[in-house]
Amino acid sequence: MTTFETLRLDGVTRRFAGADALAGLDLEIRRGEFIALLGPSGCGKSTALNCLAGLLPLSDGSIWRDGTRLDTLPPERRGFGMVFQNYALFPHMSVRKNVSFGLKMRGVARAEIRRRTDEAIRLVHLEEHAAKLPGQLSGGQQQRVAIARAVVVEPSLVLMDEPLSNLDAKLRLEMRTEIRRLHQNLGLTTVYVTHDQEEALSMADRLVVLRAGRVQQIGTPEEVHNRPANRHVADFLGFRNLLPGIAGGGSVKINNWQVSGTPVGAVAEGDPVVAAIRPEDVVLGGGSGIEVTVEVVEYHGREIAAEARTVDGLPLHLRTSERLAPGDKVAVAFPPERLLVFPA
Amino acid sequence: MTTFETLRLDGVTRRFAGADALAGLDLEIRRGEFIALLGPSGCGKSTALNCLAGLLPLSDGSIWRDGTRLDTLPPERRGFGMVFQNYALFPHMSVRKNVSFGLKMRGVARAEIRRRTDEAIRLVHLEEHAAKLPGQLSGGQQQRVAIARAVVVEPSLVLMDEPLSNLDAKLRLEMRTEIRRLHQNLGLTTVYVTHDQEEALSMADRLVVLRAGRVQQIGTPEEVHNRPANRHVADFLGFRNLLPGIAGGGSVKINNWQVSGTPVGAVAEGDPVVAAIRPEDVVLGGGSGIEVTVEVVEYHGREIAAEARTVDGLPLHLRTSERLAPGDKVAVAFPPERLLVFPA
Amino acid sequence: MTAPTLAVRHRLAERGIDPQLLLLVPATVFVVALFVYPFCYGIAVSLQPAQGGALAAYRTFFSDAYQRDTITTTLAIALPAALFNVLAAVPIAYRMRGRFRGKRLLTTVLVVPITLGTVLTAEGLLNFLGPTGWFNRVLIFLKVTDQPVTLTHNYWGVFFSLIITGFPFAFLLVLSYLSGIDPSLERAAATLGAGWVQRFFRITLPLLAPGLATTFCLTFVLAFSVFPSAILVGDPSGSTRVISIAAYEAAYVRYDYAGASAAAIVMGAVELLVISVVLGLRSLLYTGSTAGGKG
Amino acid sequence: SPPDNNSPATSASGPVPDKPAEAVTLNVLDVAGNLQLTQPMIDDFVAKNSGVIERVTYTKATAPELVGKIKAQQAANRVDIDLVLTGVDGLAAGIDQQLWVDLLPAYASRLSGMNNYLAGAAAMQKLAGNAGVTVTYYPSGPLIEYLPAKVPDPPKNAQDLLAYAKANPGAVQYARPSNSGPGRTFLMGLPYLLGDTDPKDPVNGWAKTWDYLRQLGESITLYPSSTSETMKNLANGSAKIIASTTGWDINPRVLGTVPKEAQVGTLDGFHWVADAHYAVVPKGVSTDKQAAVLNLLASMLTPEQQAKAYDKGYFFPGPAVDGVTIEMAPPESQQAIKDYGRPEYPQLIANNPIEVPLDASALVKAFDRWDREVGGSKVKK
Amino acid sequence: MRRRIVASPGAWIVWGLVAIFFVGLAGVIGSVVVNSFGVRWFDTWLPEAYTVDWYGQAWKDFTLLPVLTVTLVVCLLVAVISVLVGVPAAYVLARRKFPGSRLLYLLFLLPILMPPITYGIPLATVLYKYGLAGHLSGVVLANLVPSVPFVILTMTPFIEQIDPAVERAARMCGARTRHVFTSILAPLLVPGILAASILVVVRTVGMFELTFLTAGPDSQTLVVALFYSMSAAGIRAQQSVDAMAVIYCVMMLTLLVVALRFVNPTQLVARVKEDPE
Ligand SMILES: Nc1ncnc2c1ncn2[C@@H]1O[C@H](COP(=O)(O)OP(=O)(O)OP(=O)(O)O)[C@@H](O)[C@H]1O
Ligand SMILES: Nc1ncnc2c1ncn2[C@@H]1O[C@H](COP(=O)(O)OP(=O)(O)OP(=O)(O)O)[C@@H](O)[C@H]1O
Ligand SMILES: [Mg+2]
Ligand SMILES: [Mg+2]
Repeated sequence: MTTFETLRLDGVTRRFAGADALAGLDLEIRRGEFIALLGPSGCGKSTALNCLAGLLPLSDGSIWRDGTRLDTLPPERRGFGMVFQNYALFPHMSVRKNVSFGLKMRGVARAEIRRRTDEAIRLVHLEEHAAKLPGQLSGGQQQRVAIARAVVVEPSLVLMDEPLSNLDAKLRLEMRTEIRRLHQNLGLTTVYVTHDQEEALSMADRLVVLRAGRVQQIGTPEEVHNRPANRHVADFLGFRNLLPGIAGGGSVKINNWQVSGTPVGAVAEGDPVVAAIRPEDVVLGGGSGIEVTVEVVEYHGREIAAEARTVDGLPLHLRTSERLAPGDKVAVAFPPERLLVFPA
Repeated sequence: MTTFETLRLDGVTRRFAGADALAGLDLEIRRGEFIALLGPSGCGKSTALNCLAGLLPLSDGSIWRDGTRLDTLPPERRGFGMVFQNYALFPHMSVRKNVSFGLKMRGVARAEIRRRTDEAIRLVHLEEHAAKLPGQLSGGQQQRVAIARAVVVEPSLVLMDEPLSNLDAKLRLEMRTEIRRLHQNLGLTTVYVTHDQEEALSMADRLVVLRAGRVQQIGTPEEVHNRPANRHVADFLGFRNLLPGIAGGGSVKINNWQVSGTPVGAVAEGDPVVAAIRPEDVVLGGGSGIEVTVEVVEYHGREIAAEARTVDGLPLHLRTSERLAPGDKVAVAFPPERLLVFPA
Repeated sequence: MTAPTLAVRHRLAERGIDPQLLLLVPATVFVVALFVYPFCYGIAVSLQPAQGGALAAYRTFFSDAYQRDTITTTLAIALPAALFNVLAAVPIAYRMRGRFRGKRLLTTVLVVPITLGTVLTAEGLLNFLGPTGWFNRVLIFLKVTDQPVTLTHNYWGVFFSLIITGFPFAFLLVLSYLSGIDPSLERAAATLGAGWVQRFFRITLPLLAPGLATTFCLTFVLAFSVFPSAILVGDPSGSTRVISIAAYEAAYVRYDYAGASAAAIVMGAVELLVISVVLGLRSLLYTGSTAGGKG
Repeated sequence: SPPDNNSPATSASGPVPDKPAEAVTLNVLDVAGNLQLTQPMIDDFVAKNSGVIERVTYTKATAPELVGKIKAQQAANRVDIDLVLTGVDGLAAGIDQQLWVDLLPAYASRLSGMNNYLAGAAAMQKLAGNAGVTVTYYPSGPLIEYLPAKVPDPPKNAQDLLAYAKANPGAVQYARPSNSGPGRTFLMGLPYLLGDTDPKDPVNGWAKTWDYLRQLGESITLYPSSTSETMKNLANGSAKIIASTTGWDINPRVLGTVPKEAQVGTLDGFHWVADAHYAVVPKGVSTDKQAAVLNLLASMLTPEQQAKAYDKGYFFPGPAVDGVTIEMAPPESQQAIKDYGRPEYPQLIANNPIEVPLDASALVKAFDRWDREVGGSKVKK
Repeated sequence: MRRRIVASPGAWIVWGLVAIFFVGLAGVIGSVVVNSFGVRWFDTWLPEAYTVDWYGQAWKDFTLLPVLTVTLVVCLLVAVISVLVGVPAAYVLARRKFPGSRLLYLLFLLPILMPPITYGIPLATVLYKYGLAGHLSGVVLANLVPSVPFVILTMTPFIEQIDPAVERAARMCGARTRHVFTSILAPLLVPGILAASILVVVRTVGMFELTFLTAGPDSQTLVVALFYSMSAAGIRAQQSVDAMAVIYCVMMLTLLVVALRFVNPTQLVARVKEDPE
């Protein structure tokens, strides 16, 4: 197994028919890190993984493992493991054979292959289905085979492309824990693509947020969650309320009401800005608040997600454990440290 | 378009090589209903949809549309639409052609096809990609084509198999709203498979919870969420804390501490039971609580998910917005109306 | 490895040139060594007739209607036969793509005729369809006709022999190509309201088309080079005087190798023309994975 | 370098010794079906002269391909065919392409049997030039064959035949001449029957023949592409009169493809058009092997070996040398001829002129013209 | 009710065609087989009497046993080698576009198109020059000339059908190109390889000209013997030729059945995705 200290992506670019699917990605991955790639559908996450794996030739840029250049090496010589977004299981091999394939390729001893394969299959709860062919499995089961196949070889770098998207909540939680545990116990380095922010926030050491092929922000989960670098990141990270306004000294004028918030980036007075706040950060009640009318209510278990509208017609998303009904009028307030103000 | 008043599944059973993938599903779907099928991976959700769509012959049971038997009709004569879990896009057709295929089959006029196709493509935000082949799309984009293709024909019944699993949170929310909106505006009937409880709870009129091919519970989101029919449903629906104990008059004895809860089902004194509570329902602080030690802390944006352990070694999952650190000792309490007691 | 070579490699890889192309080497070496050289020699021979200039052999071929017409005769046999074989193979293979009991047996029986060989086929056709063969006996017995129907030593004899040998060939290929198409695509089409006709024409056929093109090319080539059956069950001096007979006679009866090579090269050129058209059309079609999504 | 057309390698030049230095293995290629007659002779020789020939391998092929193969071998200087048994066509093609060693006149002295040829065989040998040695011979045809039950009153001359054909469309058959011995014998025999100006010149001397064939063709529905077919059609009744030769008369009846009761007839004023098989040696065969071949041929031309050529009437009579009677033939041979032979043959052979066939290039021209004007012009019926 | 009993008109037409084909086939094969056992068969429904003598005679006359062995060896060798050489080339041509790929494709097409007349003799010369012709090796090499391109042409669509993602997955598991071929592509291509090799075998067994030109006395194949028996000068009983053709057919049939036994062509790439019914 080729281990490494750092893996450096240097302006990695990939074009399809002239359009940039990934443009100038610079990233340094340290050994043992858990990196999550995050971004809207079609932003280039899978492309980035494929470039890293060597499955797509780069249009530009280079990849370095410590001192040696990696991007001209064929994928099988890089020693990485990968969970494909579309699984790409071997249709003619049983679950067991799929999982043990990588070990066979690495010439591991037979007994060891057996042991590790069994273990990996147990890890993903497919003991009963070990003899089935992929075509005989349910979607989630197939996805788990893909996970087992990638981790069983304990690669120096494991690339996972939305590995849990087809699993139910309970299993997903469990798999998350297992993946983290493997990552830690085996000292793997992981690059993890997910569309699930919670997953990214809870698992990763660092997040890379992409949009339309370009990096928007790189940082720890807390940084990214609390301080999105721009309004797009904010939008993507659950700041569902994006209120256009005009910056005033320390506050924002939205329509004809004034709220105070925390500016992010260069915001000068008089600039058009966007004030962003998450639904769950909007505080209900409180006299000083802005009055809104509840329009749509969605039941989310313990909580309620509501869509409301201010008197001047601005829509507002709320999240609360209070019972609301459409037509209710409530007053809302925005905690200034939670209301971020971005240049528009 | 064949509309209907009710669709009745009567003991629908499907066996694969002797094993029941779906066993005796009885369900009556009324026109305009939004039904969510929920259950762990491999429980038979896709099988149920395939049986309903006519893609898998039944091993047993029957399906009735109003008075007429449906299960002997080939899929194309049923007039249903379906989003496949694996998309099943036509690889040789562009996005536009994929989407318009169903309309062509129904002999819709050309201008109308154009209009509706454009609209559906706009709905799933693929305007820029309309001319691409499926192989040139990202995973999430493919999934959106599958959605557009199914809804564009406005079928009397639309079957969706995890249609949003590969989309990012923001898009997912948006698509959810769109699907609900279509459902309502067009008066569609929808059967929706998801592994995401929140999705199921927020979208469906009724939930069907499956486990290992058998129905566990059918009910409104609120019923299922608050009153899972048994410990398996509870487990699946986020009651992560399942504490084994012995029933005592109105309370449960867990190890050597006594807690009171709400019994569900027949629980007699002295029976072995399982007390279930969600992490977010565990209350922190309060003098009368049980003391636990925090072991693992996961950061989830605004909240913290923590794993703690009681002095007698019982693990406990918590969820709180308080800042906890591993090693912290806190007292917890279980609100009796939130602690459900099931027969073991 | 130095940086410039890396850069060169990079750029080559971009254009599709990389070490994987080495896989082509054995086949290329093979074809160049054992085909190209002898073939060039063959062309050279066709350009060196005993008398006349370089193109005399070709001129002779094209100026003699008896020789020239062999092209149309051959096409008139080969094109319909190849088309028929492919077109008949498709619905049968399509019917047989699912699973059912006895499929294996049926497949085997359908494929059996490729084992017959030209001689048995010719003998069989002559025996079976001949004036006193079973076929005519049955017809006469049933009073469908009172004179034996002539089905041998003419166009039909050759046509039937091409079907007997060509159909199983086409069927085997088409069935195999069909089996590579993900059945869930047809299911998806069914849920969209497509009946079997539409599913077949809009989903299966387009995905099968590249394979069909190849199958057509191969059956066409086989039919085009029909030689033994053109002689044995055909009418080798008249209606089934195919171009390979012309080449054969030049080479082996008249020992005019220039003429023979010329005829054979004309034959190859005509085939190439037809096949280029078909393959050109093929390249306009979708070729690629027939999987429809993930899993 | 590409194989050269005109100078085949002769690595094995030099005088041929009387006997090979040591016993050789001989590869025999038969393109005329001649082994049917001569294999027993060869085997017999090998059995008795193991010091000369150790082993013989036999390969059979059709005449046309022979030339290509030998050319390829000679161009590469590796000839592994030592003796070729061929008919007139293969022999001529080889001469044309200069493939054969000239065994004559250099080694004529070693082949004393050649002095003893029958008149017809001697004429056939003349046709062979210096390359081939005639090993078997028969006067061939043209004959007509019919079932007496179906044709009680067979035509007696060419005009009768034409009239019969006109009266019975489809009843007369002969196979495409280029694919059939009887077919070509019929073709070459017609000029004699019709009194054409030059029976050896199919282009300018066969006016009556071509005219006759055209007329005949109008009532012929089918020109099969092998003699066997015509025989089969005769047997099953779909043809009533077919072209034949002595060998094709006797042997198929022995084999059972034609009913025993079939009869042959001749047309008034016919000349036999003879046929023969030759032995030739490709250039490039080593002198040792040439010596062995010469020894073998000398033995094959002795009357006792020639008697084997009677076979079962396959090439009736078969022997090329004089003084070989049926009584000298092996018993099975005698029995077959007794049962299926025809007593009138010796008379017919003795009383009708025997002609040599067309030379190769004239024959090719005749075939070509036949294909174009007779076979090819036939409208589909 | 699993399967609709009443078949559609389309199905009737298709099965009708199949039935007609079978009847014709049975007639063709049957009449040859019957004739090969017949003593005499003139203008009647069946022969007058039966015998197996023709087989004995064919067997002896053509020294069939060695010929059969040679034929078997030659066609198996040709099939195996052409698959080994052809499939990788087909793979590259199917998957990759590079400058000159079309030209190369054309080059591979030519040997199938060009009749052996155009190159047979020079090819034989080359093989004789290097001492290859006259033995098995020459026959095998000569037959490979049309076979390798044949495999390439047949396999290209099969390879195109396979999702490249599966190969990529194998590479990510550390599989070298060799392993990708042996473990992933080969099993997935089995139906194609099988079909191609069956066809190559059939073509090889039937390839008269090249085999004859390059065969030595000990390396001629069945078709050379058979072609001779059919077309050469001389008189032969029809039944004997038929017996020979039946022997040929039985041998090929055995090969075919054996091939289909080991790998069932209906158990194909997407077998696992097929309807489980
Ligand atoms: N062709 C088959 N042969 C054998 N077993 C099968 C086949 N298809 C499905 N199964 C089994 O049937 C069970 C139900 O499968 P199904 O696809 O309905 O699950 P699911 O509920 O959709 O799961 P997921 O959420 O993972 O998609 C699974 O255990 C699966 O392994
Ligand atoms: N072969 C191709 N040809 C043209 N465009 C392509 C091709 N492959 C990908 N793209 C485009 O590149 C962009 C990035 O694709 P990529 O698969 O990396 O997205 P992603 O971030 O993984 O999205 P998702 O979350 O939906 O999987 C998409 O817009 C996609 O349409
Ligand atoms: Mg992706
Ligand atoms: Mg599923």
